[in-house]
Amino acid sequence: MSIKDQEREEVTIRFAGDSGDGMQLTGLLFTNTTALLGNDLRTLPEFPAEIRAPAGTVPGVSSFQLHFGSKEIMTPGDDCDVLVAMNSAALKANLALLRKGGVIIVNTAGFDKKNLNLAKYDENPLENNSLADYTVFEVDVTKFTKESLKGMDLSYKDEERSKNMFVLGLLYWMYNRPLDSTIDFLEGKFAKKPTIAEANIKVLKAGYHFGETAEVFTSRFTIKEAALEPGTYRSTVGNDATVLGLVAAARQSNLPLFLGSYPITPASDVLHGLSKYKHFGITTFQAEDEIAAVSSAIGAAFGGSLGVTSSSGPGVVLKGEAIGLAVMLELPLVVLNIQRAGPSTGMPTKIEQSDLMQAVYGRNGESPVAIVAPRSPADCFDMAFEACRISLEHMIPVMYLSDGYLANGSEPWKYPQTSDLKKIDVRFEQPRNGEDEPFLPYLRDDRHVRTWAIPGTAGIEHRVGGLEKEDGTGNISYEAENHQKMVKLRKAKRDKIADFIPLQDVDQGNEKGEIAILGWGSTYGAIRTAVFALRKEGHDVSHIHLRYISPFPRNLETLLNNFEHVIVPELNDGQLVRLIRDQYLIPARAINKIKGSPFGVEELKQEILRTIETETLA
Amino acid sequence: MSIKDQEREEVTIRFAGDSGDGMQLTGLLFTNTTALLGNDLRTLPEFPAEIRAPAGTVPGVSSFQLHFGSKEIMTPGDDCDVLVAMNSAALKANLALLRKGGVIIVNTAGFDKKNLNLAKYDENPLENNSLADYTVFEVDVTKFTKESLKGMDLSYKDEERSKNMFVLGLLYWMYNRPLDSTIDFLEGKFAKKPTIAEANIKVLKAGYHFGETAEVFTSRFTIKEAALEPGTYRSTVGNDATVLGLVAAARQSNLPLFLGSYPITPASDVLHGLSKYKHFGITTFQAEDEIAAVSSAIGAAFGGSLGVTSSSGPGVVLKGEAIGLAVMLELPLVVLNIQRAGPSTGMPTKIEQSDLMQAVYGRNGESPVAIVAPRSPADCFDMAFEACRISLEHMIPVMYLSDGYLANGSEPWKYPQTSDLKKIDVRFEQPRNGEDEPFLPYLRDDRHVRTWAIPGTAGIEHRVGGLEKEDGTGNISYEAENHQKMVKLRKAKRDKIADFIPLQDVDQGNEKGEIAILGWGSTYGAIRTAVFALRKEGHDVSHIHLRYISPFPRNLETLLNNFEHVIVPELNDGQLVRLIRDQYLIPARAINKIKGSPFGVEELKQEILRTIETETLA
Amino acid sequence: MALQTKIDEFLNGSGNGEIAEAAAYSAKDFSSDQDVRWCPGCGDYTILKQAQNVMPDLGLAKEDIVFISGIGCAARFPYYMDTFGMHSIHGRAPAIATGLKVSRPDLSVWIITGDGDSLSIGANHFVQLLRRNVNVNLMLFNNQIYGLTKGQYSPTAPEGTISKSTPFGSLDHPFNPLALSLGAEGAFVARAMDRDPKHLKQMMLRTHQHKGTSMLEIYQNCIVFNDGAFELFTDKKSRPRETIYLEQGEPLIFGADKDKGVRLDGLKPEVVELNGKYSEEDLWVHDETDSTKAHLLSRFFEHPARGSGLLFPRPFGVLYAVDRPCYDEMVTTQNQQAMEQLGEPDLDALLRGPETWEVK
Amino acid sequence: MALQTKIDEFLNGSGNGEIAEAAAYSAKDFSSDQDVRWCPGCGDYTILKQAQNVMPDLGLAKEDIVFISGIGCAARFPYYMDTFGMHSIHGRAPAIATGLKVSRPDLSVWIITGDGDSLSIGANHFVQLLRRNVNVNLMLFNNQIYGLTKGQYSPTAPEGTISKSTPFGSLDHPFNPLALSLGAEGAFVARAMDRDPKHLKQMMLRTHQHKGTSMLEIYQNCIVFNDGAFELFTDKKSRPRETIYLEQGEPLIFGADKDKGVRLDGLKPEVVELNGKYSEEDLWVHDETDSTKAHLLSRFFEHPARGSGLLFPRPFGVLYAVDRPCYDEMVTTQNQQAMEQLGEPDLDALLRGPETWEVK
Ligand SMILES: Cc1ncc(C[n+]2csc(CCOP(=O)(O)OP(=O)(O)O)c2C)c(N)n1
Ligand SMILES: Cc1ncc(C[n+]2csc(CCOP(=O)(O)OP(=O)(O)O)c2C)c(N)n1
Ligand code: SF4
Ligand code: SF4
Ligand SMILES: [Mg+2]
Ligand SMILES: [Mg+2]
Repeated sequence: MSIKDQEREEVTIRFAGDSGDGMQLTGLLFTNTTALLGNDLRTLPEFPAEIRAPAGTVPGVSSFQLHFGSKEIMTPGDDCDVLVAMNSAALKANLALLRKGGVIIVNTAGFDKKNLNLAKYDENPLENNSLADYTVFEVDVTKFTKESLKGMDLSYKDEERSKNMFVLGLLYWMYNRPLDSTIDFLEGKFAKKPTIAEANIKVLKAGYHFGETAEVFTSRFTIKEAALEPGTYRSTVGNDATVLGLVAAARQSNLPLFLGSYPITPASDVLHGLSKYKHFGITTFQAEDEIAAVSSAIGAAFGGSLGVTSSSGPGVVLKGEAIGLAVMLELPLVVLNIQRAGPSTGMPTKIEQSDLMQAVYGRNGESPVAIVAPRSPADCFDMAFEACRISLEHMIPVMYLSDGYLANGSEPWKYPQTSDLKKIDVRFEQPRNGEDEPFLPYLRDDRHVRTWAIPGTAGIEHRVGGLEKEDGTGNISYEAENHQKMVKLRKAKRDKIADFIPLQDVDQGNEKGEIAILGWGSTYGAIRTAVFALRKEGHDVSHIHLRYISPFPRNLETLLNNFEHVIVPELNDGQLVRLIRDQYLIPARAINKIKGSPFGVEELKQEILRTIETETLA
Repeated sequence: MSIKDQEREEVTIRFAGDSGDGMQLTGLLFTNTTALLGNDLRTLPEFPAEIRAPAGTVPGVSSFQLHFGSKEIMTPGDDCDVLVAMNSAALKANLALLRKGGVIIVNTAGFDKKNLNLAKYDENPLENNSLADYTVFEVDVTKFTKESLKGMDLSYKDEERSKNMFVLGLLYWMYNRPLDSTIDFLEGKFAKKPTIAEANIKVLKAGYHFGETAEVFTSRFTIKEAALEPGTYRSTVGNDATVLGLVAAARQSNLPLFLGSYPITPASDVLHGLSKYKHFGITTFQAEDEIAAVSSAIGAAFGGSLGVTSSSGPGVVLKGEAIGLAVMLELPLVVLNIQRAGPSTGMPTKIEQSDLMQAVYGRNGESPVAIVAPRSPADCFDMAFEACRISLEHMIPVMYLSDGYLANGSEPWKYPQTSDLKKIDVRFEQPRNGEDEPFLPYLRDDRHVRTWAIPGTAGIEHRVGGLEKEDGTGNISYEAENHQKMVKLRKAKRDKIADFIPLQDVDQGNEKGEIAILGWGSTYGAIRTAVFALRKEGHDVSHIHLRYISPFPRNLETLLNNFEHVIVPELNDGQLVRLIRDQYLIPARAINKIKGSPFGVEELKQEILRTIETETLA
Repeated sequence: MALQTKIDEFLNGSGNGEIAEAAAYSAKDFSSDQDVRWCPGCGDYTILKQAQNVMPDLGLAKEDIVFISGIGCAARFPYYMDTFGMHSIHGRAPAIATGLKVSRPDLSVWIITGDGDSLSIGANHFVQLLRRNVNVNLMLFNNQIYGLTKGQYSPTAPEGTISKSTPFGSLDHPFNPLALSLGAEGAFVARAMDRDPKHLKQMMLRTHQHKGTSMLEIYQNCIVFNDGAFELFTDKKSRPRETIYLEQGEPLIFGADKDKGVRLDGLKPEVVELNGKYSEEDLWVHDETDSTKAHLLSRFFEHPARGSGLLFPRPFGVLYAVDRPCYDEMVTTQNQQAMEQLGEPDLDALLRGPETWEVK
Repeated sequence: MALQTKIDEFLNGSGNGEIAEAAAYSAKDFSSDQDVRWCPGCGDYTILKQAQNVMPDLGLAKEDIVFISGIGCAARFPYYMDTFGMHSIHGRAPAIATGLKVSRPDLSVWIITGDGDSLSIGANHFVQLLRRNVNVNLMLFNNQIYGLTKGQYSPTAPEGTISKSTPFGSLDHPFNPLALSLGAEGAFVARAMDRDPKHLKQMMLRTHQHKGTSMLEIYQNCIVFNDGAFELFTDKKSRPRETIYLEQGEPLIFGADKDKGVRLDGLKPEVVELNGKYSEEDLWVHDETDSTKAHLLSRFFEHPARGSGLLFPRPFGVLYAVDRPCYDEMVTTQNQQAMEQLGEPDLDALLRGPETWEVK
């Protein structure tokens, strides 16, 4: 039987199995191999909710989705073309995500009575042809794995553990990918356990050959290189890029970095990541709570360090009072909010961008801060760096709004060289002696920025605090005019930042036209792809994506006024859209999704079309 | 020498002295006497900033301003007509508040070297005719007091303490007020110390006769009764009215009230006040912090009590996470924010209404709460009651936004009878036994309100929590559609409240016209008076004042659209105005004052005129 | 007598809480319909089981029992108990429980918390609860790790713990939960372990019987992120040597062959062999009401081996239990006294206030 | 050797911190230009004075000293010291100080806090600070009241306190700040009073000399809202009978004529008269390093009069002082070791990551 060799422009594969089946690793290895082949790609893992569920159950399923192709790839894909299901629960949990006509590769060993019960199937889906709409390949992965390991006397556990390599090998065959980078990886990883390495490699190859020999598969696929911008690439997930952005900012300002943090999903990896880099002059402090976390960062900032604190919504809300203090002290402070689905504890592992209003308004009194938001996993590097730069150069707290989608999603990254990075310009107040006139801690430069006067500097001993202070001297003041002046000054200082950030560009489409789609944060990929499709279909749509939210870029108002309609898609109930309507009185319309998951491209496209209709009818 | 008897329509008197001089009591007694005479009035005390300053210094000055008249009086008055200064510091601190040509009554004993130094005067203002613009009456109050007490052998302290009665007596003479209610008060207060009572009364009368006999004062004034609505009145300050509103709500719902609170200026008096009424089934709990305060209130609400927590901005921001929990649990919770000037610790004793945005948006995720705001000291009763009613009847957290101006300001109050008060309709879920079908804690009625199922009720044991829950069952759910449904439901429940609150009325002026002045909270009196004046001058201005802010009254949008221009004066940098612009896309303009003090009527009038010009030119 | 509110009328009306039926409960009446979602092998399972086992012995009506937790793996506990329950927010359970118990003294309130929930973010509420001595039972599931967030060190983790957030080892000196509780005025302080269900159940019963805040620390194995943290004490072989079970009035004896004991040399405890030189009579006799002995016991595992070169065993059981007025009871009494002093509440009088005037 | 950052370069460059000049300081060099705004007669004044008096003796450059406070009357303190200072937010000073000290171990960091600031809203940070043993000095101004907010009872106020928020008397059992500190692993715990300036200054010196978190409770009279709370101990007449000053290695003797002492009867302390039956030799000798003795001392005022019918005196001085590694030092060491293990930081290598590929 001959095997058809077909070409594809893009493919989406979803690896799904029990938490113990190593699907995340399988996905990562396939991703690396694919990246090395020069495909463009995006990935998104999906972990079980916080509590570990018993093996074999639906809540225990862990998945990894990879979307790759020879064209530009900006999202992990809507529905997938191929679903790998290592057990019944994995099938149940993920079938809905497979497109009609898609391919299912199941490990039949995962469909015995026990597994079916755990997955709460009353019938075996492989037998009641409920899967008629799909192409199903049944493979007893467990059996083949054990066979290929015959005579190697490994523990049952170790045999079980290498199952995933069989599937990986099989998919490498299906998509014409070489094994070598995976083999290198395995040899490296198990350097100390050569037999385990050998076993995994054996199984990997077994999977590959199974594709070739077993007369099951009728076609193979090739995906050509994508036309990526030339350069050297690596792949990164958002939280790692965030960490690197912070480290880079610390080096480029030559400041010690102090992170005060308290673990919380999905922000913990920022703490974990930074704590590895102590040799970069980085101190990580796991505080007793979020209040102590941000407070310790403020203490460090008072001492001249780059003070950073990281959390997610429920933790950030606890930091509000202390952030207000930093606003008053006019010290640099970087607050990372890796958003998750709220309100309250909400859905910790799910995706949402609903903390924007909290970032803008979540403090008592008039308490302006700067806000930035990365738009893709790799962009987390740039915006984390920018958050630090703005905070240090303007002596103001900066909120950085990432989310679970960026945090765990990955993309190829044309990473920078140190030499490409801006220097961050920090000046400490100089020491003084009796002759000099007295030091005024709240004296400002033309950007309304006060100086950073750190303890240990002779002759500038001074006191700061959370009570309103007299401009210049910083002494406590209850004086009426002074308070109004200071409130306006703190805001003016924040607004002045607009002169030190890039003007807003149009990501796609015309500078003037019918419809502008205005987005921020992690919806970038989905909007970009949807707008691309819409433009292809002849719609006059442009995509504008904000990375600087407070203050807005100077030209945003003019830009938006160039369009007849402004549509704002958000993964919340409408937040940026409110800021736009309020500030510019533009009748911006919202598209909202509040389902704990990112926009699907098709879904978004349809929503935009629907909105356009109602708009143009209106 | 004859004494002219003149009539006045309104008078503003400011009593100022050292914290120890008893100016607050003096003011209160004058106020009561004046109220009994049927004048309309408003008062505002001004205390020294939190820390007690040394006697005789400017920061140690305590003042009390009273504005009364035969016409409607809605504010404590802009500048005052009469300033009583018991010492140098009092004069220095308050002179700016006296109108040119105004009367100053000084206690010369407070202008000796020591006092002048403490007040940081290099020259005696009584001698360098720096007071040429005013009519100054110099009276050695201390000396006259001592004389009038001759032979009563009192301690020095007790003699000193009765000085203020001399001034009070003098002013009673000047403004033709009877002494009897004050005498009754003194006899009551010092029932156990008759000599002290006698002494005070002696001095009071001495002051009165001094006015008559000493040939210093050339004129006396009478102020006719005001045309107040007939009925029985009492006077109240806002924080007391708030307390009474809560007590009344507890009685009208027949629920025990649990207050979890942590002291903070200017909210502490709510805790103090409620803690006196334990016999009304009220429990007050001074918690370890604001988080424990609100958490304990949530615990009590879970148990079936009316759970209340009170604080001010810096404390409320700490409650954000727990309020989010209450939103998720859909339990009643009343959160009182007696606002003060921010950001951060700010100016604790100063007036500001800058926590509105925090109330609306200060939590993670989409976390809708209801918001109400009283507009006058007496209105604190009604809106505190409403906050409880809405919270209990709609199972939702309600934010109540008062401020330092309402908290400490007083006005005559036509207080209600119990029989005038609404009943608050609370239903607990009934017990069940095996036969009944299972209890669903998140089943809703047509107002989207779930039932209150309290522990101790057989057969409805259930679990609630901060994770997203399935509608109906309340079980944990990470399901996409359910989350969006619940987010929308929680908002719909909040918005539905609009059907159960009054439609928005126009306080003054036409329902349609050129200009609407839209206010909220404590600016009511100033706006009302300013608009009254503007209308007299022929301007087409209407005054609309919000007491229900979230949700807005159903008819607000239509109402506002009836006007060519909407102007929103606020004691912040523009908050309500943002909600209006965002929600209705109305080009509302802001008038802002951020000086820690209320709008002056004249000041506001001018601001409105200025805005009208620019508006109409624009 | 206190004001009769809607709650009183409702509960008395509705024929709730007959102990009669309560008596008939079996353990499974207390297991809810939710599937338990802890990792297979997690110590939380056995603790849950014992809680369900002990409930019928309390002689309480099911509807009068409330479990309140914060956030964490342990904090999922209430979902699995078929009683009233609240899975609240991180660290705040003691404050929520205080509000509930003070306003509803008729309820039996149980707090479920982890070592991070109670000793990190919630440590303030934890110490205040003990100080006030609110009559609730607190079960602290100590696994020396943050389980739910997948393995960061906790405030009870020993120095040098390698965890996700401390790749080079943790530096902070851990809390001793029992010592902290005693320092916070705790009136009932006990310790149990997941691997000794019988004793665990007894201890749960004791926490219920004690009036006031009953703090029970439970060593709980997190099989995924901190497996074997307490092996020394739970392992059949080492347990006899490494643990000592406290019994009121009994001498401190331990060891496989009951051949070791603890005696006091002045203020200094010392482990001795019961082989001639010392006999039972020389040993320290356990007294739950002695705060100094409780202090010494709570510090046992810190004392270095002394003299005899013998290590101190880890004490399990009730270290300290004394009666102290409960906050919630005092509140009730004070509210009642207020009624007696101030009489029936008269809302109209209150609204009228001290002084009024007529406007005609 | 650790990474040289801008801070190191700047401070080393700028010729800061010569102790030489420091030596020349007088007390008034430490008083700032702000007028002090406490109530006349407030105990805070004498504490401020002693702080200004002790500073020159520390041999530190002024610019290397930082005072950090929360909110409260006490917390206004930093404004009056001409050093670096931060008047932060309520209860958080220990957390802010931890961040500062860990990132700037070269500074001498002092925390000023009230009984509400540290034991109510800030109690969590307070116990965590002690547990971690960050090398800072904490002065707890205990006036058993909330002064700044005008007179609500505090967590150290005795039961039954009538205050603005407790018109019928407070119900909560107070914290014992020293016992709480010991339970929270405190390694230096001492007590002083505003009315004994000489001793107070000594104690401030001790807190500075001790390495680690030094917790000094200071009885401070709030003349306006809680006047006389500590009169028994501060009043010339009653002081000799009611107080005992602890001296390392000295027997516990007190009384106007040094005629009373404290002895140990087993674990039980007892007050005895030194009149024949007992003499100095029989008395308990103070040992700062004995945690059990520290425990007993911290609980003195709770022991009822026993036997002899004599009351226990209130101990002042250093109850407990032992050396324990400081968190900030360990952090520094760990960061340096990381440097040694991992070598000079190479940002480009870090950015490059484990695996890269070329696109042509
Ligand atoms: C305000 C807030 N901060 C942080 C978190 C994240 N979080 C959830 S549980 C937890 C700690 C869990 O540790 P522990 O209390 O010991 O419970 P365990 O999981 O070990 O049983 C953390 C940090 C949260 N949910 N909310
Ligand atoms: C978050 C917050 N909550 C409450 C307050 C109000 N407040 C200021 S100081 C204080 C307590 C002061 O008592 P204490 O700490 O004993 O200091 P003291 O004034 O007695 O010196 C309170 C409740 C505040 N400023 N901030
Ligand atoms: S992570 Fe640890 S504590 Fe949490 S359920 Fe799993 S085993 Fe138990
Ligand atoms: S209120 Fe008390 S503590 Fe505060 S300054 Fe006055 S006397 Fe001192
Ligand atoms: Mg734990
Ligand atoms: Mg105090």
